[in-house]
Amino acid sequence: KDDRVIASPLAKRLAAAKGVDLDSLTGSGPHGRIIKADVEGAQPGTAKPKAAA
Amino acid sequence: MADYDYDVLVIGAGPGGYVGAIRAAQLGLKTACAEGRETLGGTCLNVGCIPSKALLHASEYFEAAKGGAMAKMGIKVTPELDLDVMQGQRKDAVSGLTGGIEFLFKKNKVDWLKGYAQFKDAHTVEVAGKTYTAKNVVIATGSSVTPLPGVEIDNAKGVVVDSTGALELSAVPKKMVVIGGGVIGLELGSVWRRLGAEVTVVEFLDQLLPGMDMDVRKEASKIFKKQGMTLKLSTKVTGVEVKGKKAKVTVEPSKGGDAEVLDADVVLVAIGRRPNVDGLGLDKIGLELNQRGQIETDHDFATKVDGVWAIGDVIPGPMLAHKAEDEGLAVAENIAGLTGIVNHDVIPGVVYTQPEIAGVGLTEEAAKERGAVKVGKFPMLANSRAKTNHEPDGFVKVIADAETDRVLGVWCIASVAGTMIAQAAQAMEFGATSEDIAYTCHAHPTHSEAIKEAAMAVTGKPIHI
Amino acid sequence: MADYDYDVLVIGAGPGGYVGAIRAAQLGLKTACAEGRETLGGTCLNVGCIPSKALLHASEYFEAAKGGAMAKMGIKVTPELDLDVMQGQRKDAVSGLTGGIEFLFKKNKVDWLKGYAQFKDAHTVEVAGKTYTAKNVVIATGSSVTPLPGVEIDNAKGVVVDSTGALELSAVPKKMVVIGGGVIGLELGSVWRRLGAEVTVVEFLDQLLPGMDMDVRKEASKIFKKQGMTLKLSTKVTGVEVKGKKAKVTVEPSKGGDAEVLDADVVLVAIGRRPNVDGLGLDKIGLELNQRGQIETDHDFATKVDGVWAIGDVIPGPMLAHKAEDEGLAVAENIAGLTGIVNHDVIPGVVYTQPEIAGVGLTEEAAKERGAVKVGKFPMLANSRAKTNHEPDGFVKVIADAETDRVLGVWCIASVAGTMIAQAAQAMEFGATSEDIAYTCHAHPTHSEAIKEAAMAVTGKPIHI
Ligand SMILES: Cc1cc2nc3c(=O)[nH]c(=O)nc-3n(C[C@H](O)[C@H](O)[C@H](O)COP(=O)(O)OP(=O)(O)OC[C@H]3O[C@@H](n4cnc5c(N)ncnc54)[C@H](O)[C@@H]3O)c2cc1C
Ligand SMILES: Cc1cc2nc3c(=O)[nH]c(=O)nc-3n(C[C@H](O)[C@H](O)[C@H](O)COP(=O)(O)OP(=O)(O)OC[C@H]3O[C@@H](n4cnc5c(N)ncnc54)[C@H](O)[C@@H]3O)c2cc1C
Repeated sequence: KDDRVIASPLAKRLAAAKGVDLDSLTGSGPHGRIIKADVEGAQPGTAKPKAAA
Repeated sequence: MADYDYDVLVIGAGPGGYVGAIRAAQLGLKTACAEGRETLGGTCLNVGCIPSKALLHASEYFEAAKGGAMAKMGIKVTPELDLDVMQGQRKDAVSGLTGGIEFLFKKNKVDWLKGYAQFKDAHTVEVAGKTYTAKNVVIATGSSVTPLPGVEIDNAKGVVVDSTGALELSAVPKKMVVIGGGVIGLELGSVWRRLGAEVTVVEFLDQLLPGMDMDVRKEASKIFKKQGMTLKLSTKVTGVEVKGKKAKVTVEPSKGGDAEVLDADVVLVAIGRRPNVDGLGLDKIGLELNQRGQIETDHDFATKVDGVWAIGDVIPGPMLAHKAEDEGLAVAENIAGLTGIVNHDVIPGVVYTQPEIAGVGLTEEAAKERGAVKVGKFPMLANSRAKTNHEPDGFVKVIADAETDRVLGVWCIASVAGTMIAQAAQAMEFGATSEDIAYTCHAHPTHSEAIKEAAMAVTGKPIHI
Repeated sequence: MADYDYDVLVIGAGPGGYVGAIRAAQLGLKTACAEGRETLGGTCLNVGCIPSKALLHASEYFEAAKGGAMAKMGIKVTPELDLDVMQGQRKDAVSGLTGGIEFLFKKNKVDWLKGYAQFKDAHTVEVAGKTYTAKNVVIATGSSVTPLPGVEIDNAKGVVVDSTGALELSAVPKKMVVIGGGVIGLELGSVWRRLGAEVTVVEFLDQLLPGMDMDVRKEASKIFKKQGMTLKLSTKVTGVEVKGKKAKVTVEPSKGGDAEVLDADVVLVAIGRRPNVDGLGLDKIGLELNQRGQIETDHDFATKVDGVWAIGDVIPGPMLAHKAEDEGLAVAENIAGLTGIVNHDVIPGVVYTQPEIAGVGLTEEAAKERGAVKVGKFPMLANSRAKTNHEPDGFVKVIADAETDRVLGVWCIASVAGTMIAQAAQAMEFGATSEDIAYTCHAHPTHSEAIKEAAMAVTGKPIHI
């Protein structure tokens, strides 16, 4: 599903936690990869955030 | 919270369960782990990954000495096998490592509840007559050997055995028949072949190692044959008859045809593993199994029953220790309210024969079903380290999306393929293209350079071939 | 274009030169490569990486048999060394691989100009009395052994030798003194120690392996000592006296002090390598050297002289074959008008002793100069594969930026560290954080899991320790 989005493993995890849609981000990592900092700077709400247990 | 004895109670202390329990405790949750076995570590440490690798490693040296590889390097040897000592070091490895988990439980303050656990309700579990309550229960009961209908396993007798029995043999069989050409059969078959057994592998399908890339499966067959294994592919076992210390295995073509009888001193049944759910009391919590007898979960490893989670061999997916471990980490993090994810697209698999066989991601066949691919292949024969080390067998294969160049799968047959594959998994986690791998500096001379060359071959420009 | 015999003429067919020449030809450029040696492949294939690894691999087996490791695994052996055969397989590896480059030159239509090349002007080079013109000339002349003032090397005699002579010894010396505790000295010292020599390593600095991470250097010392090497650190050689087939090496503390005399059957001088520039005729093209005798280039590997490029050991940077190779690829791509880049921050380095020692990126010391760091460390003793394989020595160390968590360096001491480091380099090429590595699935049981654990340790949560 996120076939075209290239993100680091941690970035994917953070995006899921924050409810950030990776599709909405531009990567600033090497070769345009989405990295931690990109997700941290993003606005949540584009995807369903994870409910705390 | 105060209503429960524990925040988390894990059932089963295999790699899924013990890792999950430790991470839960690290995250500040009050944690217990129930284990029925005498020692911690599950299948993997007791009768799986570890003892098999102990015998594989030792028997590799025996074969190097016996088979002439050392002589070719200028070392004259006439090795003599002391199987007791070899088995002793296997046991030492197991007890050292299972004892290590016990130490880690103490260090991280995970309570080990000794005995088999049974659900009373979704938050209550009975272990050895005592009842414990927990806000979250994680089922990590793993798997055990799938029996072959009509064939009775007797590990104590040592004639018809499963993988556990095949690890414990006290003498090298003259003739060994391995039923099942998957990872476990090939690993244990290799151990005893190296130590002197005539090994015949019987596989129902038309090729070894189901689930792996077809190129890899074919090359593996060639290599195992060259090493002296007899392979009977597209063949089914119709009966096993034991007489005293010998067995007769009746086989016939999978599609039917003339039967043949194979004599054996030891028959290893290695046709697969199935989830451990008997006696767990799943009916008490209303949890149903899928058609394959597995527990289904969502992405967070939660089952349909609130507060009950499941990980490892007992849920769908490849039955691998590291898949179980990563699910253990993830479920603990999810229970703690963090985000635990396992990327099931990037789980490497390794066969610890010599050469090792490893892969991660899609097979070429599966990748082609998704769309057009480009494939780069590089033979180990052209890798300078492999050549220098007299390890000419195998290749590396990189499969990339034809349009985006994104790497979809990497397959290696090489002496250290299991170590090489870590780089491929790392690259795929970053959505690497083949060119990303090709333009990464690889130390010379290493087997890993073959990954670089195969990646260069995807776009048509390998150097050393 | 038509005015020149060649688009590209490469001087030197080491890993820098031959790879550059092949890639240039692959990109459609008319290419020649001049080499003075009888065979292609340079230092690396002829007298460097390859022959040293051939002896390291074989001698490792000898030591496993002789030193009791095989006996502990249940294999009784009394090995006998046949040095001629061991040396024969070294020569076979070398001739197989150098012949392979000759084949690749033919296949890719690279002309091999046999002989030493000398500049007439920036576009004209003389080789064996003939003159060739080229639009681009790439200097890839590599390096050779740095002599020790006052000490005469005589490889033919076999008493005071350099690395080339140390590869060719026809008998195992009883006592060997290695001058220089760098990679080459330790690798070749290990070979002869394993085969039976008493080896003393004399190092001027206060620790072995200058340039590597200090933790690694200290641990390496401990391991080499445990293996039976005598290490004389902070010690300088003041003289070597040869009498017949023996030598006396006089040493004293680096800072001055009482002298001591070491007896030796063989003295290996391995204090470093220096660029090959003599006789190249650099004066004819007005190209000057830097203070260390190296040719300086810009990021594209262009020298100050138009149309003249340089790569490999002859320019600044680590003297490593893969650095030379990657520069060879890059310079060819730059000449062809593409973009060739080498990321000099991510060049792995490997010492092929047992255990292997490997690193990529910054040392902890260098990283700390940049800013605050977090370090995760994991001992191989706690890695299940290493433990099972009786390979308890070593550790993995991950150094990350304290603020961004970005990995700045990874160091490993482990039996297969050279293979493991490929993953670290791959991760660093993607700007990985330690958590990116920690959350990548690693196959169990593999040595690579120690990289995952060390990465988890950066943020404080390893599992298996
Ligand atoms: C011979 C062999 C070799 C293998 N080699 C490898 C390899 O090299 N690499 C690899 O990745 N995988 C390997 N595997 C597979 C690997 O062992 C499993 O994938 C892994 O152990 C699964 O982990 P788990 O935690 O899900 O379950 P398990 O390891 O099966 O552990 C489950 C534990 O739960 C306990 N248990 C079950 N029911 C209960 C109960 N009701 N109450 C309390 N305790 C209970 C069991 O006693 C067991 O100890 C091998 C398997 C075998 C048999
Ligand atoms: C014992 C030893 C072990 C080593 N092990 C490793 C290792 O494991 N891994 C690693 O990465 N590195 C290793 N190295 C270092 C490695 O060999 C060098 O870094 C590498 O060879 C450099 O490549 P190059 O192409 O720059 O030069 P070289 O390999 O030195 O090749 C230069 C070539 O140019 C030729 N030449 C010189 N001048 C002229 C001229 N005027 N005309 C024509 N030809 C000329 C020379 O004959 C030579 O063949 C080792 C070195 C030694 C000595």
